[in-house]
Amino acid sequence: MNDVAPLSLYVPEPEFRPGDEPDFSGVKIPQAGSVRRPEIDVDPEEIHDLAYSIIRVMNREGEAVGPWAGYLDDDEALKGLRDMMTVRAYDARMLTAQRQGKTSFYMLSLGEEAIACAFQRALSPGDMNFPTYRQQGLLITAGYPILDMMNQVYSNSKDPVAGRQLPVMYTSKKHGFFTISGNLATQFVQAVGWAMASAIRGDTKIAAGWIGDGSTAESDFHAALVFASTYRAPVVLNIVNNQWAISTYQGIARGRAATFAARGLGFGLPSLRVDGNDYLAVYAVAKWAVERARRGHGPTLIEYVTYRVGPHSTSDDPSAYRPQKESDAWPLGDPVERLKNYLIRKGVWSEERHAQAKAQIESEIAQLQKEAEKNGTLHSGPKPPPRRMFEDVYKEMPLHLVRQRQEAGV
Amino acid sequence: MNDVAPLSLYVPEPEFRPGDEPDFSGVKIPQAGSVRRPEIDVDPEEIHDLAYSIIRVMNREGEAVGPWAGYLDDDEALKGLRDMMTVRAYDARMLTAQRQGKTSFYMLSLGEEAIACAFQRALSPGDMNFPTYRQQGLLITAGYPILDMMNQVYSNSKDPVAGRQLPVMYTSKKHGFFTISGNLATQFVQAVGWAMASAIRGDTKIAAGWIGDGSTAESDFHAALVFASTYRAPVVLNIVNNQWAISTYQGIARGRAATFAARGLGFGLPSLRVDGNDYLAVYAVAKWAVERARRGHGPTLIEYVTYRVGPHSTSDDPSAYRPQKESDAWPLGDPVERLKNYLIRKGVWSEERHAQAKAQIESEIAQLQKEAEKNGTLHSGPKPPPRRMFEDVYKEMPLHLVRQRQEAGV
Amino acid sequence: MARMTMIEAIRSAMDVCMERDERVVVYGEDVGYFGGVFRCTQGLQKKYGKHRCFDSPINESGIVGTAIGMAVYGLRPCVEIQFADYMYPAYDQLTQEAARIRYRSNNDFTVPMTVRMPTGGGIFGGQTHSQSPEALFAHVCGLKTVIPSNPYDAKGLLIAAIEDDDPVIFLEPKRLYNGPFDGHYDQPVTPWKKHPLGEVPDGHYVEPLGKAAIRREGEDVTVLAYGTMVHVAEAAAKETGVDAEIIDLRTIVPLDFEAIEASVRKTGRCVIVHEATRTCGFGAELMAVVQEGCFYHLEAPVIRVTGWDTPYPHAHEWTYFPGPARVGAALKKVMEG
Amino acid sequence: MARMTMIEAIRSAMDVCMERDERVVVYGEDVGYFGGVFRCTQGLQKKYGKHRCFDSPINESGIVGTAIGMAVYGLRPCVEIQFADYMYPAYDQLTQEAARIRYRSNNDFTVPMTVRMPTGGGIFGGQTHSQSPEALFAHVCGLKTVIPSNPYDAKGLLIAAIEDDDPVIFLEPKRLYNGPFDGHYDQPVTPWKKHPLGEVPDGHYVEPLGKAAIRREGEDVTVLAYGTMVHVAEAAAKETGVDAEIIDLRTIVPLDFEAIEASVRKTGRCVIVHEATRTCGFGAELMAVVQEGCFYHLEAPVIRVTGWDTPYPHAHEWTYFPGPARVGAALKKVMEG
Ligand SMILES: Cc1ncc(C[n+]2csc(CCOP(=O)(O)OP(=O)(O)O)c2C)c(N)n1
Ligand SMILES: Cc1ncc(C[n+]2csc(CCOP(=O)(O)OP(=O)(O)O)c2C)c(N)n1
Ligand SMILES: [Mg+2]
Ligand SMILES: [Mg+2]
Repeated sequence: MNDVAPLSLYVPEPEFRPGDEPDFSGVKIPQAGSVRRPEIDVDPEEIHDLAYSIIRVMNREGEAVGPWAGYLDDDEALKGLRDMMTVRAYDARMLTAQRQGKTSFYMLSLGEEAIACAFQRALSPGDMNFPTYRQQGLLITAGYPILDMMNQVYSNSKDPVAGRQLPVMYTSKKHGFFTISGNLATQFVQAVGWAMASAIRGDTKIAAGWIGDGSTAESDFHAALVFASTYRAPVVLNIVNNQWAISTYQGIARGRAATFAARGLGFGLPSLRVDGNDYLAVYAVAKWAVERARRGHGPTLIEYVTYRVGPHSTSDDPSAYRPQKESDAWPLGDPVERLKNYLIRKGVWSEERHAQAKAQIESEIAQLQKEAEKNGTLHSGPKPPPRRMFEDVYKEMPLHLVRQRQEAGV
Repeated sequence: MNDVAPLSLYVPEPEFRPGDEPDFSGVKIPQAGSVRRPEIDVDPEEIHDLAYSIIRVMNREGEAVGPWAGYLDDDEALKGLRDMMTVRAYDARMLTAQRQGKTSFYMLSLGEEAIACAFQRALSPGDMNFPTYRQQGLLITAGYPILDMMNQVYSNSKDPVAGRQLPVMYTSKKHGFFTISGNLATQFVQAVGWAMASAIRGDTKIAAGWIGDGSTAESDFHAALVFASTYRAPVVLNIVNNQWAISTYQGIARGRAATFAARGLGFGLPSLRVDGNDYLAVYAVAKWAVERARRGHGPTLIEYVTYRVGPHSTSDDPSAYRPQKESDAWPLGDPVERLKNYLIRKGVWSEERHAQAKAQIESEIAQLQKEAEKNGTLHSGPKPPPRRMFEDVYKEMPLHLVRQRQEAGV
Repeated sequence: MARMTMIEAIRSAMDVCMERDERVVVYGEDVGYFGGVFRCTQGLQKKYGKHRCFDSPINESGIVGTAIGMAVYGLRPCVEIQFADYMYPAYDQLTQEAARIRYRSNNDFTVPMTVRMPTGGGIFGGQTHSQSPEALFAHVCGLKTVIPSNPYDAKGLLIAAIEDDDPVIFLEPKRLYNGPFDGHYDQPVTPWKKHPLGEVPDGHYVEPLGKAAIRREGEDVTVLAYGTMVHVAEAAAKETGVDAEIIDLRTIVPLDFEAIEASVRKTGRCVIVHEATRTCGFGAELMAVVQEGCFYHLEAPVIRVTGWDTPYPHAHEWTYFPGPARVGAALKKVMEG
Repeated sequence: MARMTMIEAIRSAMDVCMERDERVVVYGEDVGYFGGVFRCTQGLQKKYGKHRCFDSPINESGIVGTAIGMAVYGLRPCVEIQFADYMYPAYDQLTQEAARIRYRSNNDFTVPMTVRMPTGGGIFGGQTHSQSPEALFAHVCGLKTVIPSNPYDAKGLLIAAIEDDDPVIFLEPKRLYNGPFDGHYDQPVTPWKKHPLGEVPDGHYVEPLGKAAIRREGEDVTVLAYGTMVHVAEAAAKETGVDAEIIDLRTIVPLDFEAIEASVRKTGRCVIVHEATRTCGFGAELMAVVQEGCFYHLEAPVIRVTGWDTPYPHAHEWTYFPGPARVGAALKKVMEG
């Protein structure tokens, strides 16, 4: 072995770091309309190519083209635009509220709104999402009261989770939104279990799991794929690839694979990759996978290609690890702008109506915020009663907790 | 959704259960010599097909054919035969010893001997295996004293691990054999870490991880593939697909995927599938992967297709869950017989010499067993000193353990 | 009424629950066709179908994670971890998910799930088939932890666990599966058939979680034990002649404080016995509970008799195991104190 | 000598070790380019290269599992788990692998690995950024567990941990990163700059594992604490005027039995303080240790002041946190007992 050169550790690095001029011209973006649309009962082994491409519907001119186009009518698309604008306005407000010290923490979905908003529209009542902390779009699209979201973010007296949880950790069974966990990836396999239960009971409901690019590295991602593959659970497994996991670029989780969607191939799962900033494409692909699951053809893995425009959370400062202009250079554009342009081109929307709608949504949100703040904010005003912290650890409070509650004097 | 049929849970089942007549004629076995052999620095994305085939070298006539043939000379092949025969004889003896109550537990590698024995020959001194409990062939091929293996199995006074471990939980750094764990899959990612360390230090040593078909479902399998893929660690990741995980057939772990090798595709790893009962094929593939790792081209995933002929362990009775004749029907034959026939055909071996060698090996093993039993067996004769149970929990015994040892009076 | 082993009693509990409630599903490694490596689920797949009793992939996090999802859906999964020693990959799902979902969602979602696992040593299983990890569950709020010591309790408690609306860890002392082992490893074990607590009603009954049972009334010293150690304590009391009051805790969370406190206040002395390693074992908590509740009644230091702070050694199983000799010595010592 | 925050002290420890020993490598989530979410590893990648300090995928089991492999190879990995609350996926590798490899291989393989993780609450991190899981490590033989309470100790103990030949869990009370927080959340925290234990030597020094430090000598009652609670106890002693002897355990396994026993025998009273949930917390073990070693010296029941047996609630952080008022009340109560 004398001729063997010393090994060295390969450590992947993002192309651009602060100070660099980001240039994504090397990233291959397939033309809108260029990726085929198989039948929903296709044999997964026949569509490996879909894991290595990007399904896109809206072209640069704002037209919807190709086999994945035509799944959404104008009214629905207009609703979608409104959903995204609402999410964005809500995020902006809550970010400011956190910066003003009204709560401890907040997480934006800026730039990723299309994914959750369009996906939710593809579901039916009774279906269940197992989301991460960046899918507020699911809740808002499902019609969950924004006031309650704010109450949760403020941990105030009307907080639906009684002040127990960090901001953004929403829950609403009624709206098909499973209680968010702070621990990454755990929900992905729970989604599979929920879907298995639906199949066990001969139900027609399906589940959707959500995970970030970075979190696909977690082991529960594997557990989810194994169980989904083995029992052909009626579940849609969504990977939101927003390029970053806090300060860590997606290459650290992805490794040598070309895409995250490819992870599904070794499980015999249909694995699709879609332009996450293209509302129409997200909807069409989501609908395909939802139908596939509901008709008994089993799970689908979807990678949404997008970009995390904001910081990871309010505790984060991305300028320390990526070029400030990187999000502008990002080639897939802004989901709100793109859907807006599509609708304008179709003649059902206009810049004016958009500006109007934006102003109106923002003022609604501002109004709601005022209302929410009447119920208190984290550090001032009414709070949930402290004894609530001893409740619901168990259905009935055991003696040791009764004693502790007494000791705490609450 | 009124037109939607109720879902139902799909639960995979093996084709044959006790009472059925096993018939594997439907299993596709590619012809020996029919699978291409890429260069060791091939781009993994170009060899996806190798994950769905079976690399085989010896044909039915006992000839070595095709691009993977010719990597082993006759002397080496003869050594290989002896290794496998030794493993088999050793296993048989220890099984009997357990049945006689001389120890608590034993695990055979019957039918799978080619894999570990041939793999070890592809390694160089200093390389490190992270084995499971069914790779005794690695140790025996590496020249570890069989007497010490027996002492371990008996937990006797000369047990190299001081009576601390269940039988077959060997360890030998010197022989490149990492201490076996009772917890499945943990070692797979440790192998990757070891390989990363070698790369970090600019060493030329490589690691090999081992896992069973059933255990690929464990989450640490994923952790291993993620880290191996990201850091391009010099590691060979071996999946021994012996069709069964205790009573559970491989379809429960594999799910909807066509093969276990396919699991590697989504990580951008070269993923090869090989006839695990073909010593020459195992060697050739192992050598390919070992060279690839050592030359800095990173990890390889290999699935060895074989069959667990014996029970899972001495605690198991396979007749309760699979047809008794299933192993006879298994289409890849017996690894010892196949290599023997190859060598006979080549004119370097004969039935007589084989019978002679077998008798000689068996008597050597019997002799060693007698010696080992002088050192004690689990329930009789000399034992390791009881105070050893308090040692090596830490490098230096902390006060609480000193006190406990005194309390125990040992 | 029938005489049953603990395995049969456990199987009967699942059978009764599956029969009464379609939402009960049972799965785990080798649990389906084969019926589990200890045969606790034998016959259930045949009786209730593959969709209600099936083999799982070998992924404990996946078993518990999917069970959580099922429970959230509205089922009542009762899953098996093949050995308690292999629950660690599921520890995140158990402690950070199952245990927290009711609380964090303010009752919006709940996890009525039971996780069965064989526990404890005495079968020459070595360090990875002998562990007693109950303290690792007891420290985690939101979980209940049950450890039966006989077939009657095993069935009644397992039914209670499956019917409970919170996640329950159900630890089965594998050394008791076939008989009331008292630590005399060199003597034949009486089968459950000959033990009164081997009498098990056929149908549905419930032993409430959180209630201890007094196995032997006594005046001299209180012994706190659970699982296999109950029988060891009985043997030790008999052999030493110390008039011990032996309390079988049965459920360690919730704990029966009243039973413990009443007994120790009466006897003024206490010996705590468990098989798990000592440091920070559940015996430590019991020490604290006794001290907090009965300090002024204590006439001697409380003594812990436990497994040592080492892995469970294969060859020296009986040096590790807190057998009747060690418990007996503690009984005598506490009487001198 | 320089004045340092705890973050700087921890960074300096790694820097010193990486400088002296090429086998020391540092990695974890966001640890490389960015320098960690708490910035403990800032600058190390630049100084020592990407192969010695790098970002890892988000997989705690993978982080610890690969670190075990590296340690077995002969390196001395010092890895970071971003929050102790996220160590659960690695619990199997930590407790069943790292902790067992020396023993099960009879010294053939060893795991000189350090696993750093921020612990404890007080930063409005909610239930998944506030946990104190030290008891879950203490119960597992084969692991050492360290919890420093100040920059001086943090550096000396971390160097000792990295140089130790056994796996060490190094818990960093995140509420102390920037100053000696004493629980008065409504008052500004003095920076470490103004605290004598913020004085940290520049180069190499070691604080031995397993030795407690007496933070305040006293005659009335012994307070056993570690991490943040040391400062809370100091505040409580000051405010109540109780002449408490405050022992900073620093390492909970191995434990400094002599220091504990000597002090309690002197004072005859004891208060135990920790932030973790109560049941089966490390306080339970301390209760047992005190009772076993000092029963005849105790003049009053030992009192535990701890976090409640609930998740750490976001809005009611300060009701959960065992602050100076609760500790002070315990000091007074134990004096009455
Ligand atoms: C088990 C676990 N490990 C680490 C963390 C800390 N953490 C929170 S978010 C995050 C990054 C996740 O990135 P990604 O999955 O890409 O999702 P994104 O934030 O981009 O939406 C990390 C490491 C955690 N919450 N849970
Ligand atoms: C974490 C863990 N879970 C479960 C077990 C119990 N167990 C031991 S071997 C085994 C089957 C493994 O099957 P496979 O990986 O196919 O390997 P084989 O025995 O066929 O070589 C199981 C479930 C274990 N040892 N560790
Ligand atoms: Mg991301
Ligand atoms: Mg197998």
